[in-house]
Amino acid sequence: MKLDIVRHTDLTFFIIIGISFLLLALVSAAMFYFIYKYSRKRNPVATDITGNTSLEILWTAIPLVLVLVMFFFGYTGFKQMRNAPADAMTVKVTGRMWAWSYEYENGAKSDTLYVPVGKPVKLELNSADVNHSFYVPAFRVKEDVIPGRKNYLWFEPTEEGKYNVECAEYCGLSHAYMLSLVVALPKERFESWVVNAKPKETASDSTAVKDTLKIKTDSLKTK
Amino acid sequence: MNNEAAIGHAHRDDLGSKMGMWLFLFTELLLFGGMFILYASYRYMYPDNFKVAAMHLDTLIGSVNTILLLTSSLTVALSIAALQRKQTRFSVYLLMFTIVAGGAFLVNKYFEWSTKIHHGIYPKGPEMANLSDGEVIFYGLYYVMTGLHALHVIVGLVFIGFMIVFILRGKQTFDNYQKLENAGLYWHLVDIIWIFLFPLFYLIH
Amino acid sequence: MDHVSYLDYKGKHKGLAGWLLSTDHKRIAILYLVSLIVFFLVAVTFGVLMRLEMLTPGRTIVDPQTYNTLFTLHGVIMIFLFIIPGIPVVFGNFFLPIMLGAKDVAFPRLNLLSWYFYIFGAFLVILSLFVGGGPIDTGWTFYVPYSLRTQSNVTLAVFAAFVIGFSSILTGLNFIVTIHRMRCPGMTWFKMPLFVWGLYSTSWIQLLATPILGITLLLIMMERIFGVGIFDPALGGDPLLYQHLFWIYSHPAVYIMVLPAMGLVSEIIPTFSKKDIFGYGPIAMSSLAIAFIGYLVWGHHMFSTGISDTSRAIFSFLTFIVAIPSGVKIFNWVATMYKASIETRAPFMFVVAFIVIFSIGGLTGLVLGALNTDIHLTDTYFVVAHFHYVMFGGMGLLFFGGLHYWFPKMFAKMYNERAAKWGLLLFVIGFNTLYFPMFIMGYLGMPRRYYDYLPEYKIYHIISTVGSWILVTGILILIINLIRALLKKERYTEADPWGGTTLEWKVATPPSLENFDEIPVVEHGPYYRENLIKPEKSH
Amino acid sequence: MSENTHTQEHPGYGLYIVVWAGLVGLTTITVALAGFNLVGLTVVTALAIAIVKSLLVTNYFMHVKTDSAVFKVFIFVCIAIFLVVIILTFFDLTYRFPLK
Ligand code: HEA
Ligand code: HEA
Ligand code: CUA
Ligand SMILES: [Cu+2]
Repeated sequence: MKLDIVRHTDLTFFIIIGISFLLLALVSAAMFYFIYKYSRKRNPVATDITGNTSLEILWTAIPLVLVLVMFFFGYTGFKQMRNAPADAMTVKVTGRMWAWSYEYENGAKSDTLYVPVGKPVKLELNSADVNHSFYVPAFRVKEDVIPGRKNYLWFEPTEEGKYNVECAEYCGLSHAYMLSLVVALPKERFESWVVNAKPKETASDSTAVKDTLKIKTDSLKTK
Repeated sequence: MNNEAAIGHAHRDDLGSKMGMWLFLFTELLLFGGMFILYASYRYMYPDNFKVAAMHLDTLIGSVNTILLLTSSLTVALSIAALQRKQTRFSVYLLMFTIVAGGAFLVNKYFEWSTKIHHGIYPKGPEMANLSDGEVIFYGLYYVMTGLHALHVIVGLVFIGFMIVFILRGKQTFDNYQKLENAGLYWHLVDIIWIFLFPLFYLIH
Repeated sequence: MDHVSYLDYKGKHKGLAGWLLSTDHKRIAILYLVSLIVFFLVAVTFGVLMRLEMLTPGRTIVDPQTYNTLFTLHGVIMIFLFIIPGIPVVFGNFFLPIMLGAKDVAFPRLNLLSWYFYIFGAFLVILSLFVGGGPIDTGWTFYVPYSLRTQSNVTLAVFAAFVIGFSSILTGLNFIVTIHRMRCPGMTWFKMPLFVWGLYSTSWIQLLATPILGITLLLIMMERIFGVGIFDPALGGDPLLYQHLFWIYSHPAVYIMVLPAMGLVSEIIPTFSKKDIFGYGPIAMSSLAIAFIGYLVWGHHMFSTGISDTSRAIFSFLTFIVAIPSGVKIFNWVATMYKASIETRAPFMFVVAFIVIFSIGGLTGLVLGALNTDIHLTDTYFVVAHFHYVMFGGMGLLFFGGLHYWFPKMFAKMYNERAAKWGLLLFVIGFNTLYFPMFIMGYLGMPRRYYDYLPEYKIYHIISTVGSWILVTGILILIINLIRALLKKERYTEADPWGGTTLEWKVATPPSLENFDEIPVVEHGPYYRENLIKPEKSH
Repeated sequence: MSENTHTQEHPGYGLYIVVWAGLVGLTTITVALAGFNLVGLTVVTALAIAIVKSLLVTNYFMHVKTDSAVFKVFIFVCIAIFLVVIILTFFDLTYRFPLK
């Protein structure tokens, strides 16, 4: 069984939430039951119980096992996130206050990230000024963009479509508007796009971004 | 096992007072500790730059200053011993020596800094642009750490000055000298921090 | 015999000066209480304003810059002026000496000095809003390089945090010495109330972690004022080292917040269960364990920053380990209720709410502790929800719980318990309406510190904002109820309104200036009661 | 309890002076060693000497050797936490910047 990053992350999430929910239910149920059963009315005199060593061991050991399970899923999923396949296509991403720009292997540039469906993409993250964070919720990936450092992340779009890119590290006034799109195109369309793309910013795409995200550009101007 | 210290406001609790002082020393230690973490990290990141930068610090001044601080620590320790033996005068002289040695330390430091500044090596200084990243960081740490240390020397000297007054006024005596001991502890800590600063900044070759 | 209560005491100074200059631990506690509540109300108002702004996409009431300063000040005031000092400076100051059978803390004058540091720091925070480049806009984390570049008045705000840190250190120092030196005869380490254990653990964190924050903030000042190269990447610095140092303090700081609250829970439960606590030793030791393991997990705030993969794995692992002792506490508390004889009075209900809400917060912390889920959820509203659950629903709630528990003792007035319970109920409902949607938003990818949002998050923001109004109503009821009690004419002088067993219930209400006429001698554990049914011998 | 009344033997002047001489000697050694090229060991020896020196100062000048045991525990805790923190930081650094 080979999970992709998204499934792996969601699986981990639901395992932890599932265990947590059970524990929470257990603790709350026991507590409310005791409050009911051993109320002053029903049980006027308490019993002098001050501890129980085997119980202490039990409720140290069982959670220990449970958290090890959680750690394991988190860790294996993380390994996967950090090991980009060798055949991944590399795109250089630059974050600056407050926009993203992308540079492809052939020198083409854009402000929307075009990627082919079904091919792993590795992003090299560079910052021109302060910390940012490149976040694509749909792909469950995120990595901070730190000046002076070369961070990376990778993902593999499995379906055609448009996915939001958000800046997830606070970077000043327009942090909330440091948005962009990943557009996953069928392989052929991507190839033809990237060959024809001029090594300059393609302006038309930026309006597309704004449209899709329904961002009121006006609110940007309220300083 | 319990403490008669709890028994009254007025009761003197020397051990408690000393404990408070030690706890305070820990915070000082960790204050510098934060900077030692930075130093270690940057030295790890820029080993060669650090070496080059350290060449420009004067080992002689550093060594003299080390000896000065060690000796001033000795005299503080001796002055407590002297007070315990009721040799009040001697105790005061020893503390005065400490102040002189500490003062000499600061004078040395002053000359060291001013030559550096004279050469344009200080934050935003004219020479800084010609230095490598690691050297800039080295000098950044150098100024902050030795500067903060010098500040502690000054505070320590003020404490010791007070102790001289206390002894002369009979407020610190052979059977009541916890304040002097606490001031001494502080001074020794300043010494210990220097014991580490010295090799880390002056002796990288 | 002079039985002058600390409230009536007329010493050298009269009126206000009698409060501002008194070194009595109880009066200092009241000073702190008043100042804390003021700052809490300020910060909470910022919180409500933020929620109003998020009611609709785009601009609702403020512009982006104002929003950015709002959440920064909200965070800074809540963390440094409310929740970190919080329980120790109010209830610790008031009750630690009494619970130990002492007349005061070890260094009463130092104690007053820490309050002045606190107020001076608070004054600087307020000053920073009006001078220089205006209110700080970095988030409470002051991350470089943004905090080095922004025009806003970071230097002063950071200095304020430094000063408040000093106050925190002095309190911690004072408490450690008090606990070591001032225990009354018979009070061995394992006969101390569990609240004292919580304070003891907290004090060590305050003492050993705060200096690291102090120096980090000092370095930011140096960089901003003199241009010294330390963290600035333009000068060869490493912004991640800043984050390391910041979290080396700020993670342990979250346990500074919660350990005293946990101690308080361990007081309230046996009092209303009318029996000894279950697992005294494990609860006491888990406080120490949390304090010390808590030093080793700071990297979980940096999982997505590009620190090395190896260290991310180590930090994730340690994060899971630190959750175990918290679990031990929860289980022991619930076990205490087994075969108890429970009175569901108002303070007890706060604890019940705490156990559920804090568990939700803590368990979602586990989601953040796992590596791949944190990468997805970090810096989203999921984290915002997590920390409001543990901080506000944990310590914040218990701050009010403690107030209700000890209010009669401190002020010699009794509040209306029914109103308190209703206030609490609204609090719980409002709280969950406010913060639960944030978990969902976060999972769907809503980043935090966003002035604006995409339409798909709108519904959650609306629910959340409505929740904040319910919560406000709840808290207003609680506060007004207490204020009305304070205004009552007649004194409430019952020494032990709840049937507690620790020493503070043995002294007069309100306590006399010296706490005890005669230093008590302790024979039994803190929660020992006679006349309980002896448990049957298990096989 | 005698803790309060300073009944412990007062250390003599002689001991302090011997310790001081040791400290000065170690300083000389560490300065002299710095002149040699000890390859990777320079930092290690310098730090080792600094640690010995600080042990001398704490034990004798600061009386930890003869003082109540609680101070030893405190110091141990403080140093241990500092060391653990620095080690954990280096788990990041050494893997982020592997040595060539
Ligand atoms: C009072 C404060 C407080 C407390 C007590 C905690 C407790 C915990 N926190 Fe939280 N945390 C914060 C305050 C707090 N936190 C704050 C303020 C932030 C954000 C800072 C910022 O970025 O602005 C944060 C952020 C934060 C992050 C980083 C998120 C990110 O930015 O990416 C992580 C990741 O691991 C985390 C984890 C945990 C864990 C595992 C615990 C554990 O200690 C919880 C332990 C408790 C339980 C687990 C529940 C009870 C147990 C049981 C019912 C049974 C036992 C069950 C098992 C062990 C399986 N927290
Ligand atoms: C103990 C800590 C604490 C507490 C109690 C709270 C309480 C609240 N917080 Fe808190 N919050 C933080 C600590 C806390 N917060 C921190 C540390 C951050 C991170 C900051 C950062 O990112 O840097 C944060 C961030 C944060 C955000 C995220 C901002 C963002 O990322 O964009 C939001 C958003 O809704 C929010 C909302 C609220 C609300 C609505 C309240 C509640 O206040 C709501 C309840 C309201 C009341 C209880 C009102 C009570 C009474 C009155 C209003 C009466 C007023 C009367 C007079 C003044 C006379 N907070
Ligand atoms: Cu870029 Cu936030
Ligand atoms: Cu944390």
